[in-house]
Amino acid sequence: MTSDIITTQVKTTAQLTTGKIIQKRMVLADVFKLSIEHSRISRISKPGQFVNIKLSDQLTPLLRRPFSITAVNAEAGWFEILFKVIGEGTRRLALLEPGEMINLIGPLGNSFWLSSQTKRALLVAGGLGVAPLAFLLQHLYQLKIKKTLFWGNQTKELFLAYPEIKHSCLELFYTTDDGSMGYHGLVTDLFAEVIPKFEHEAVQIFACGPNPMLQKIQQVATQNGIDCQLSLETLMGCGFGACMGCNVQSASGESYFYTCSDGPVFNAKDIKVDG
Amino acid sequence: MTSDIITTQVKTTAQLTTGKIIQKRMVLADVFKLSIEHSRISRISKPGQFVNIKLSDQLTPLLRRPFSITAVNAEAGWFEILFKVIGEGTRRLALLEPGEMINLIGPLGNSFWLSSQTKRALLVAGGLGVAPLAFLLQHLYQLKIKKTLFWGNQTKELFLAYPEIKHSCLELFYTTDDGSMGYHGLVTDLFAEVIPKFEHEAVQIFACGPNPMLQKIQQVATQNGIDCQLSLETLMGCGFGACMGCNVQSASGESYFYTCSDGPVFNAKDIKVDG
Amino acid sequence: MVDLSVKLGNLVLSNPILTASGTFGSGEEFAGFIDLNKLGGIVTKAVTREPRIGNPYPRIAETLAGMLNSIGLANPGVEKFITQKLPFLHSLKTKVIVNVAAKTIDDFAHVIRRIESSGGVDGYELNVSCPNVKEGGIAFGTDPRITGKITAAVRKITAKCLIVKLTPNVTSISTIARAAESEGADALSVMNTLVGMAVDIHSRRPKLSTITGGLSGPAVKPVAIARVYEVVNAVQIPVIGIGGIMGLEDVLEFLITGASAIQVGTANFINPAISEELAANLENYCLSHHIKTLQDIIGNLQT
Amino acid sequence: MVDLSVKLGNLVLSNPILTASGTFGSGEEFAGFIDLNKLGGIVTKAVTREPRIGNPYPRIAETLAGMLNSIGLANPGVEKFITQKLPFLHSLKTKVIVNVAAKTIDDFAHVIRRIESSGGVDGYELNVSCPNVKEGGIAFGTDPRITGKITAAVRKITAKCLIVKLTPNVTSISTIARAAESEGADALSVMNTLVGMAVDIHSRRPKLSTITGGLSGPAVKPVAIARVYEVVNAVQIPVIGIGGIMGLEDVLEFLITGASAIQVGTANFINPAISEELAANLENYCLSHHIKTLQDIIGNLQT
Ligand SMILES: Cc1cc2nc3c(=O)[nH]c(=O)nc-3n(C[C@H](O)[C@H](O)[C@H](O)COP(=O)(O)OP(=O)(O)OC[C@H]3O[C@@H](n4cnc5c(N)ncnc54)[C@H](O)[C@@H]3O)c2cc1C
Ligand SMILES: Cc1cc2nc3c(=O)[nH]c(=O)nc-3n(C[C@H](O)[C@H](O)[C@H](O)COP(=O)(O)OP(=O)(O)OC[C@H]3O[C@@H](n4cnc5c(N)ncnc54)[C@H](O)[C@@H]3O)c2cc1C
Ligand SMILES: Cc1cc2nc3c(=O)[nH]c(=O)nc-3n(C[C@H](O)[C@H](O)[C@H](O)COP(=O)(O)O)c2cc1C
Ligand SMILES: Cc1cc2nc3c(=O)[nH]c(=O)nc-3n(C[C@H](O)[C@H](O)[C@H](O)COP(=O)(O)O)c2cc1C
Ligand code: FES
Ligand code: FES
Repeated sequence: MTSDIITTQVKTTAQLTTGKIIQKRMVLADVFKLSIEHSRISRISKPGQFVNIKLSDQLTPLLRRPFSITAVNAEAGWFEILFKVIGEGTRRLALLEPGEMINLIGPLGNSFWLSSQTKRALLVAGGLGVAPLAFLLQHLYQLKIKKTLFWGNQTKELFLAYPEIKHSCLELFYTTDDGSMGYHGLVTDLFAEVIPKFEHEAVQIFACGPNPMLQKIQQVATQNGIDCQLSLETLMGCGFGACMGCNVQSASGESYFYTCSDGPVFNAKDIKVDG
Repeated sequence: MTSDIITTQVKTTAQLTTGKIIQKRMVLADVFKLSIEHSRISRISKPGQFVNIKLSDQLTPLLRRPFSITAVNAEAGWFEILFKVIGEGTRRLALLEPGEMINLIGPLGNSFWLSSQTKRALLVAGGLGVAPLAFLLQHLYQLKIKKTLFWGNQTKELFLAYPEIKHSCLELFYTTDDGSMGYHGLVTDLFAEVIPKFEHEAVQIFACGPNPMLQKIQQVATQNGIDCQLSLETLMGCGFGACMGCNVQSASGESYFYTCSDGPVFNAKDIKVDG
Repeated sequence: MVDLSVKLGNLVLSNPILTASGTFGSGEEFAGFIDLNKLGGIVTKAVTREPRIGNPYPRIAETLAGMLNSIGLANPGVEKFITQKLPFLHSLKTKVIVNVAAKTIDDFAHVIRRIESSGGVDGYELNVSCPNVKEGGIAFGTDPRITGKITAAVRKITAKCLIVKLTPNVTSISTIARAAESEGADALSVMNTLVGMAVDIHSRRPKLSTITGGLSGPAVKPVAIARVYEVVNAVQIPVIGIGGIMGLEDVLEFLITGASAIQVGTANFINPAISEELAANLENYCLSHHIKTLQDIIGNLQT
Repeated sequence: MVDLSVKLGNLVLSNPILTASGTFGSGEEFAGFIDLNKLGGIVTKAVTREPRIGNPYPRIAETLAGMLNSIGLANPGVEKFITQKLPFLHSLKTKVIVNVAAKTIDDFAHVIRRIESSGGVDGYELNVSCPNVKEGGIAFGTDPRITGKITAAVRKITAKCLIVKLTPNVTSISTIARAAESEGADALSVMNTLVGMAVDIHSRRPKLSTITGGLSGPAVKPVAIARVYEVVNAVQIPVIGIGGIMGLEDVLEFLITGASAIQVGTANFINPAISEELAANLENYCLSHHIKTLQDIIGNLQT
């Protein structure tokens, strides 16, 4: 049911709403997965979209924090986010327990989109950038499109602690900066090495991770003439197009796109990724 | 052991410290009693003194909140505060649970003091102003000084929910604004009515409550030439004499005392109570 | 029934809740969250003569109980505003005030003339005070003479409600306020953002690409209240209070201090339904407090 | 070993952590909480020529992430300061800076002359910027000419470290800063409090007896950082950063922005041990980051 829509890029109407946390999993000391009950969001969200969460009824932290939807269960009416504690907002988010309600706006942003020619999806994830790609994998599975995931991390810890990814992807390449598992080096290096092996007309690249990684992927994609979509992360003041704080340079550098309303998924050839 | 010191007014060295909440009692929907483990404070505190509590590790609320010590158990090493939820700080305080630590400075301020002539102490409390007086009752009991408490409230609720007071004072007059229990009217009215019955040289008045009440008590005491001590509440920026935000007019109006360092207990004839 | 209406010059707002420029897009962004017609009015993002892409990323940063921004007046320019945004704004029943920014007096006049000749709107707010445009915006608003000149020039062009938005980054806001009043402003918006800055201690880089930016949000409310108090006591025309409004209590605080209306800014980002909620909450407050008209609140400070 | 010492003119501080005037009494109030000699220095509560009882209650109010005060320079006057406070201050090994406030140039000079002839202290901070004294304090600090005059007059009297404390409530703080510098100030303190106000919506009364007061605390930090940045780029003499410092990260933010030292204000009320903690934390930070001298941090902003 959900699987057909991904073939065109979607934008949905966001709702200001609340959802109940129904499950919480500590993946690593600083990585958590929350399952949030919300029938509408679980039903209409597409891979690439995100929710913008208000972390407390206090005025500090002030702004919402955006998180990609990493999985949905439309039948059971919940969706999941996977996040890393990096500051005060995520620290508070990690303190929430099942049963508590969270205030959120979503689904926000556009989604990845699939060309009808595509026979194989190449997914490249850096660290927690795997979050939206995991949701994409869920869709690709239903669409029966072949998929290869390149997932880079600093160490092996997250790979081991998050087997969900392995289970949703048959062809999976790990890379670690410290060589503790898989390819020793950057995920972009491995990707550049293996990309010549694929039939370029029939593949699409989907990448999410830190900007330097995305820049490299963008390069590789351009050099090889492969259709490539990048899911960006920028600071966000609102998440729905009002603050203009999430600007991303257009390829020409002469105008800006906005991550929350024009993205977060961009065609790699449309944008200039900041270093 | 503790009972002799009250005969002279004390000031103790305050400590920046933490204490563990060991018991919490919801007295009314918006009134709570917390028992806090702290051997030094329970040991050296005198009636009238207070602790200044930091309500969270957050920057909002920013300042500490002062609370009178309402009881101590020096042997067991804990003391108690009794408080009403009136704003964000007390709301947070009410959310704390046994086992949690609170950051506090104490004991702060001076104490009530007793004249050796005194045969009977007349205590006048308005609402939660009973908190420091309850601690004073504890001392007077040990000193075997007769005591009469006048306790005014808007309704009977707190009287019924807080029998601790009844148990520590044989002669007790209740007043309620709505007449639901005891004398129907203001505690100051009842007090003015009965004060002629006491032998003025042998009594001392100790009062704590809202300023209009203290003003009236101050008047009655002056008219009857009775020694009278008032425990004041003002806003406090620090609690230990640094911010100068807790000023109280001297009787002449020409200078200020500071509630935290010169008080909170003042000789009624030294100060002018704000309306 | 409560009468929440307030007047800014000849402009009657059904209630005193407006949205602050730059925090509410052109209103359309919020149409999915609230009924725009429940607001007293909408103040648009600044419109300039030419399109502006604004400043490089990063141009927002969160601070404690506030945020910094240096968007840099990004907007499509007045011509695209007229073709792309105005039709939607014309379809609304709520009052529409266009915030106008410019580098020269001529450009202020041009933008307003173009909008006037395209059907007009209910009022104009002159942004002489944006701290994020280097070319002169800030200089304008810190100089009473130039503020007066701009006001006078625009006053000749439009009979619509003319509002001048003041910067707090001055020694004497009342001097600027009086200059705008005497040249014909119908109302004054107080205040724009405070100049602020934040540094990431790990990278040792400023958190904004422009180094400094404008501070908004609840952290600035006490400054805004003080500025409103100063201006209200300096001029006869109505003042619109702006700065850190997050809830009904803040609205009341501004009204009591003397503001005739208020604008909600940063709060829109956190709760896109806040403006409609505030209008409803204000009505409920008046009902439950038996207040029949806002005149019983506005300026009713007990000093 | 880390060298945390910094120089303000000829005055060498063992570390850059000072306490802000009016938030640290005369130091004695904190002697039970910390070892005062671990601080870079103490700045006393303002001393005036005559005793001042200050403003009526209420003269503090909490705001979101900040506080307002209008203490009104309550102090026993210079003579009692000399007899009652100076002996204790003289007994300390830490550097002592006396904050001086006055209504006339003569009074500034008088206070400093009296202290100089009573054994002196390590430096003076001229409070030309207190927003809570009606008679002129604020006017002084908003006028570069008067600020310059006061500085020049005091410079003649003392060779000790002379610091001028600037108000942020001006259009151009750099103009005032340059005036103080050119008349011989050794350093500049940036900043005093922002004018602010709060109203109790139930009683409809201002929360301060003086209606407006000075805003301090973490809410003002972004404004303070921006002011420090502006002043650092306008003068050659060292700048002491003040405003909203609550922890080590804040200290580093000011140092990176270019402050040579910092003062902790409001935070002393909440954590009376903060100043000593910050000195220790800064040392640990430098050790763990292999920073040998603060010159590697001060002004090292990556723009
Ligand atoms: C569309 C989108 C989807 C996202 N999805 C996820 C997700 O699925 N899982 C996840 O863990 N995180 C995700 N993020 C990032 C997440 O929003 C941030 O980690 C979070 O906002 C940090 O909040 P905090 O209060 O903990 O940290 P803060 O205290 O706000 O920030 C800590 C530091 O990180 C920097 N920072 C914070 N957010 C960003 C950002 N987005 N880009 C660059 N620098 C930043 C800050 O400037 C600061 O230096 C997403 C971001 C976006 C824009
Ligand atoms: C020496 C001393 C002893 C105290 N002992 C007790 C006690 O034993 N039990 C108890 O319940 N309370 C006591 N208080 C009062 C208590 O400190 C306040 O209720 C508390 O600070 C309120 O904090 P909040 O954050 O909940 O309210 P806030 O949000 O800070 O304040 C809510 C409203 O109450 C006003 N207010 C707050 N505190 C005071 C005050 N002290 N005087 C006048 N107006 C005030 C505020 O201005 C505001 O209008 C004492 C105060 C002092 C000075
Ligand atoms: C992201 C952002 C963009 C803004 N853009 C404008 C603008 O274009 N024109 C203007 O006059 N004010 C602009 N402002 C200032 C607001 O209108 C308002 O004056 C300020 O934010 C204070 O209100 P607040 O604290 O409620 O946000 C902007 C504010 C923010 C936060
Ligand atoms: C209660 C209080 C009293 C103050 N008194 C003085 C003073 O006497 N002289 C002075 O120069 N600054 C005075 N200040 C300003 C502080 O020294 C400091 O500049 C300001 O509070 C900002 O720093 P903070 O945010 O760390 O508090 C006072 C501040 C407070 C909060
Ligand atoms: S986050 Fe506000 S416009 Fe994109
Ligand atoms: S509360 Fe700070 S001096 Fe009394």
